[in-house]
Amino acid sequence: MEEARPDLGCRLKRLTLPNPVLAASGTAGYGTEELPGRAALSLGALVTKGISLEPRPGNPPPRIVETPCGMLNAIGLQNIGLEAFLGEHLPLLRESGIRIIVNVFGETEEEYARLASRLETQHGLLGLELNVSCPNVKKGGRAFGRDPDVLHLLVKRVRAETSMPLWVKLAPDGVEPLEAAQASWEAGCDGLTVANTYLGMAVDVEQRRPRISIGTGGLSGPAIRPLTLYRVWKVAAKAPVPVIACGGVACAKDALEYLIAGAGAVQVGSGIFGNPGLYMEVLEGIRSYMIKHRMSSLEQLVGSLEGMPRVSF
Amino acid sequence: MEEARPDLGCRLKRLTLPNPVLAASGTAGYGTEELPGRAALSLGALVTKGISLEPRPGNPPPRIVETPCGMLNAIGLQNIGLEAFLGEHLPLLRESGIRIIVNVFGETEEEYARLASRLETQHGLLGLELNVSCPNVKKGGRAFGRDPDVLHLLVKRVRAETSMPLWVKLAPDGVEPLEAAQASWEAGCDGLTVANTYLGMAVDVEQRRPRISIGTGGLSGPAIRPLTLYRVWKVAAKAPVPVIACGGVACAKDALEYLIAGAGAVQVGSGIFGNPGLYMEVLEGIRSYMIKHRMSSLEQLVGSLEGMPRVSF
Amino acid sequence: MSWSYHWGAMMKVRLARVELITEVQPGTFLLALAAQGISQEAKPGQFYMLKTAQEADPFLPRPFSWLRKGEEGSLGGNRVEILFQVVGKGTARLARMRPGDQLQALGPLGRGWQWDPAKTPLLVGGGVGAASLVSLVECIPPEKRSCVWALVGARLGKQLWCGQEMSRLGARVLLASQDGLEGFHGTVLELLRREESLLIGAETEVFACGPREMLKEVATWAASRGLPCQVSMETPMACGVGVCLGCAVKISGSGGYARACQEGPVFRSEEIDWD
Amino acid sequence: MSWSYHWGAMMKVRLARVELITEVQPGTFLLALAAQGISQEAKPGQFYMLKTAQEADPFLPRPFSWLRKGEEGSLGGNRVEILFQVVGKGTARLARMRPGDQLQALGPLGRGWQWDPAKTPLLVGGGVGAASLVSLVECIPPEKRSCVWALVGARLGKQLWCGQEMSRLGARVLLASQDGLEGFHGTVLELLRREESLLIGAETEVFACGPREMLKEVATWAASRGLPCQVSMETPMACGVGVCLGCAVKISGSGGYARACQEGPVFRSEEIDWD
Ligand SMILES: Cc1cc2nc3c(=O)[nH]c(=O)nc-3n(C[C@H](O)[C@H](O)[C@H](O)COP(=O)(O)OP(=O)(O)OC[C@H]3O[C@@H](n4cnc5c(N)ncnc54)[C@H](O)[C@@H]3O)c2cc1C
Ligand SMILES: Cc1cc2nc3c(=O)[nH]c(=O)nc-3n(C[C@H](O)[C@H](O)[C@H](O)COP(=O)(O)OP(=O)(O)OC[C@H]3O[C@@H](n4cnc5c(N)ncnc54)[C@H](O)[C@@H]3O)c2cc1C
Ligand SMILES: Cc1cc2nc3c(=O)[nH]c(=O)nc-3n(C[C@H](O)[C@H](O)[C@H](O)COP(=O)(O)O)c2cc1C
Ligand SMILES: Cc1cc2nc3c(=O)[nH]c(=O)nc-3n(C[C@H](O)[C@H](O)[C@H](O)COP(=O)(O)O)c2cc1C
Ligand code: FES
Ligand code: FES
Repeated sequence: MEEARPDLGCRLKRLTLPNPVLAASGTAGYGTEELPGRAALSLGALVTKGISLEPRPGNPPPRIVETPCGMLNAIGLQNIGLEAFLGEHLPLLRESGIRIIVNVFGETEEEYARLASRLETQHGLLGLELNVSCPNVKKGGRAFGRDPDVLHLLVKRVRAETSMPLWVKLAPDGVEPLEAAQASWEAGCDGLTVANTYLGMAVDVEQRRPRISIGTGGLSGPAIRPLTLYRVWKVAAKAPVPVIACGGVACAKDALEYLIAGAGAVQVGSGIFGNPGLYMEVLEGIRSYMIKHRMSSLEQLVGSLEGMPRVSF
Repeated sequence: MEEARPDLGCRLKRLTLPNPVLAASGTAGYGTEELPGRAALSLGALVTKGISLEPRPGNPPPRIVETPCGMLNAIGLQNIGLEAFLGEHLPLLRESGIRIIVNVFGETEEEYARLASRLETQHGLLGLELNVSCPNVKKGGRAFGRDPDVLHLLVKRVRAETSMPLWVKLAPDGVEPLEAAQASWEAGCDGLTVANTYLGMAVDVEQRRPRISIGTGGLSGPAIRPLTLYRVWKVAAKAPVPVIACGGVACAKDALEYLIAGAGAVQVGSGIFGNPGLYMEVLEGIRSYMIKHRMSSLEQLVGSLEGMPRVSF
Repeated sequence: MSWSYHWGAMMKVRLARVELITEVQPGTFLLALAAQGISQEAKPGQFYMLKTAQEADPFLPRPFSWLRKGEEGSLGGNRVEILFQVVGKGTARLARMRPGDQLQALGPLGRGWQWDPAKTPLLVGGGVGAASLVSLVECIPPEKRSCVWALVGARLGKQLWCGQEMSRLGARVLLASQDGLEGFHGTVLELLRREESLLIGAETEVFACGPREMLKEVATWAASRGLPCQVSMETPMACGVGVCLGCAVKISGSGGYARACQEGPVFRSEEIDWD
Repeated sequence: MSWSYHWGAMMKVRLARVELITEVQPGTFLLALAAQGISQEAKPGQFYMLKTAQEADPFLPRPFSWLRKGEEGSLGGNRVEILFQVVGKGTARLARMRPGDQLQALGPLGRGWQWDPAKTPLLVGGGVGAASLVSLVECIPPEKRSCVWALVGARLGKQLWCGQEMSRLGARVLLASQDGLEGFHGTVLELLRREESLLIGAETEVFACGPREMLKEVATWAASRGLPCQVSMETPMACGVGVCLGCAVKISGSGGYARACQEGPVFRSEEIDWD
């Protein structure tokens, strides 16, 4: 029996998941929505829409526009707020058995800290992902992610509030990702999500106005994959904590590129919109690949890339 | 006669071109190759392949790989060297009447300076574009572009050597474009080309090796357009010199987005590979748009975008 | 709410086969799709997200209301028709499909028209938006259709296919074209105002679909006449299933937003913040 | 060199109409394209860059050797045939084309086979690479074809369409398949070594096309037998016309690179740095 079913079990420091395929924040709701074909239960984990202490209405429309092999979004972190999430969604999520990572967002260090300490006391949550990289809000978010020193203090503060697995979701632009990564791991995070969307824009040439209400938005989708893959490789080559890749996965091959380049797990984001079967397709594709290449555990796949130059800081 | 032919004449500080459609460096050779349907004479100008003092063999293959709505390249600045360019190509170019901007690249400040002073004495060249942003070479290039202080000194040095129109071609990543732009204009450049390719990579999952020989390459094509458009808008909002947009133009609408966002001219790069008629298509598309919107001169189009937030440094 | 619905919902994604594609008026195509159960549960005013399965660009699926379920009286539920107008690259790609090709179809989605049989519908459709009103007529029992008033307007007289179709289904149809080549010479709003004494009865309810500016004017008109009014809102969409929050529609009063794909696309007109 | 060639070269870009597309062996398609003058100047071993005109992805055109000009003896020059194997998304897209569809074709491009009528060609083709050798046979006058030896190998016996085609054109063909279901059971190289006494004459010149590893072995073999040898190199390409420098092929000795699209795709085997 050479073709034993490979073990897709995924060890991300203190966190063990049944497989490395995750749903990215903001592309799978709170986990309770009707998700056609998304098989949320089969996911390694589902990262929730970004949650803030207070509800946020989000940005005026238009909030999204398609671009070549991608899309810009400026949702503006619309969300129902922490208490509504805990009251309305968390009980359903617990009942469902879906593995949940909560993505959180604050405008001040204090807000991040309060989110973390409040979530710390909840059952049924696997971990926290700090969004310090949202390009679509005026205050907070990316402001923390752009300055490694500020980021370091933020992560340290949050770390003090919670013993849960803590991931920091980095911005791919406006900061050298390796510096932001280092600032985060030195402050004690358990994982690094590489990366959020890239700041971009689109113009309606007939109106001569931006196509996104607030002028700019974050680019996601296959268009950015080569860029994020580079960042994932670079950070994974140096980081003492796992890297969770996120950017432009649209088929199993894309996820394999990330795992081979060093990611311990992969998030599927806006690719799900055009292909509701994508979570399962990626999961099964990784499995088939491992069978074909006679790999019995995920560790054999992760970081198996050869022929790259050395990474210098 | 409301539908008079609009004037596409393009004034870029000291340089006046018959229209704002340019061929980007490295995608149109030295200007002397057989360019199917490229109508090099109809271009506002053609920017040559990057030229160094000495010939360079370039990187081993594979040098290119297609990605979603784009491509990675790592040519490694293969070129015949300055003297061969001056001896073999420049006479033909002069005879042809093609308007030429020479893209130059050095490994040291000294090399850039020597390139500039040698080209200064040649007839038949419209200007210089300094490539300080090539991601595909080990020394020089991007090293200058990444540090605004180093860039400032470089541009100052080159400025002292030449009175020709001098553009600086900025990197879109690894540096805040506005800071690099400011460093350049304060050193006296006449224009800013925004931008070069974005550092990225791709993995061959069957071989578990990079798909580009040197590991990483520069991403071009429509995939990057939303990202470069954002940078063009941001730099153009502040810069006292013209911005020449470059990134992902694949149709006339794309070029219009750049002009409306503030670019004084637009370079067509890798889009020409899949559509040899693109130069003419873009040129005619801009003309039709101006007729439709009753614009008589390019100035009415450039920077006509409304509804954007203010740019802060 | 039970967790089995994750699996129930999976049934909404189908690879549908193009049965027929034909240009019914310049730039507007009728597309018939076949797939097991595709229209079984489709309610009028709901929509589908369509995408060519293998292509990376266009990246997002596109929302389209359904037009008809096909042969009247057929029990099937395995066929659905869409009427679409070519406006950009997604619809241009769709127009290049041929019978036998496959399309990924997610749906039916959203909250459609809420038709109370006690009410007399007054339908107001602008352009290809009228397609979503055709589905409403098709779902009204044939014997009741003669009470339905339908006003359909377009820029050109040759763009009134939907009006003819509603007429064929048995509704009382008035047409308007801005070129005056078919029906009333003017906009559908002008026609509405001109004929309102004829159109308004005690139980009239307005159902409107078309460009936002038109909807706003219809809503204002209906409010001033004390008529209930439903509107179908078009917004860009990414997911179609309520998770991306891309399809925000500003709701009056609250300062908040509703999702066109979930709480809509059909809203009561007074819910909308029109400014 | 004169500047008028910019305009002359423009003639090389054409919108071609798909005349015929048919799967001649599993996963391999014969594509016939029609456009004014498309093959008028095509020389054997040259290639075309093909792309669907309206689509943003795949971003780059794809290079394909031409196979035949169509009906033998036809004066036309308005028709060209390609043989392609589906290996990725570009070729998968191509395989979905239908008669009547349009494709952008740039070509003929590059430097093809240099055939000296005094020489006796020994053709060695692996897989779909043999297509480019078919064009060579077609360009040799019919009365001379019976001197041509052609060895064609493939993994499966059912993948030897090119061999059958060369045989139909009048060449002396030997087939090899790794599954042994057609011709010699083994690789084309094993066949070549086994039959070399039969194949080599005084004026023999080798023409090889196929995977790089095969070409390298053929080149080594030819060198050891003192035979001149030409090889057609496949590399990724972006522009096809010599401006992007993406198609670099390492040249022996110099430390430098040649462009497969311009100095190639056909090279003399000793020009290539095989390591
Ligand atoms: C619930 C719903 C039902 C719809 N039903 C139909 C229908 O039955 N028939 C039909 O032809 N169309 C319908 N539409 C509109 C249709 O979805 C768009 O025309 C289509 O997405 C355009 O895609 P494209 O790629 O061709 O154009 P794009 O290239 O995406 O855009 C072309 C132009 O159309 C505009 N546009 C894009 N999407 C929308 C949108 N959703 N609403 C308004 N303008 C848009 C763009 O701003 C641009 O100016 C519906 C939309 C929604 C939300
Ligand atoms: C001068 C020339 C002539 C050719 N003639 C023919 C022909 O007559 N018939 C034919 O079927 N093919 C021919 N090819 C190869 C053909 O161009 C590729 O198979 C095609 O580009 C693959 O495109 P794709 O999008 O389907 O695959 P992709 O998705 O681009 O790639 C699929 C796989 O093929 C590999 N690949 C991609 N391009 C090439 C390439 N140029 N060479 C080798 N491997 C590649 C990739 O690394 C990948 O593993 C020729 C190539 C050249 C350079
Ligand atoms: C509609 C939308 C909403 C998003 N919302 C969030 C969010 O709330 N928090 C967050 O950290 N990232 C958010 N993201 C970013 C994604 O999680 C992901 O990082 C990004 O889209 C890149 O991955 P992709 O290319 O696979 O989509 C959002 C992305 C999209 C498209
Ligand atoms: C094959 C290739 C070669 C290039 N060579 C150069 C070069 O020599 N010098 C330079 O400044 N930019 C070079 N570039 C960058 C382009 O000029 C341009 O900045 C970039 O491709 C983005 O534009 P695009 O998306 O329109 O291609 C090259 C790009 C490509 C694709
Ligand atoms: S389209 Fe995604 S929430 Fe409505
Ligand atoms: S493919 Fe561009 S130079 Fe050969």
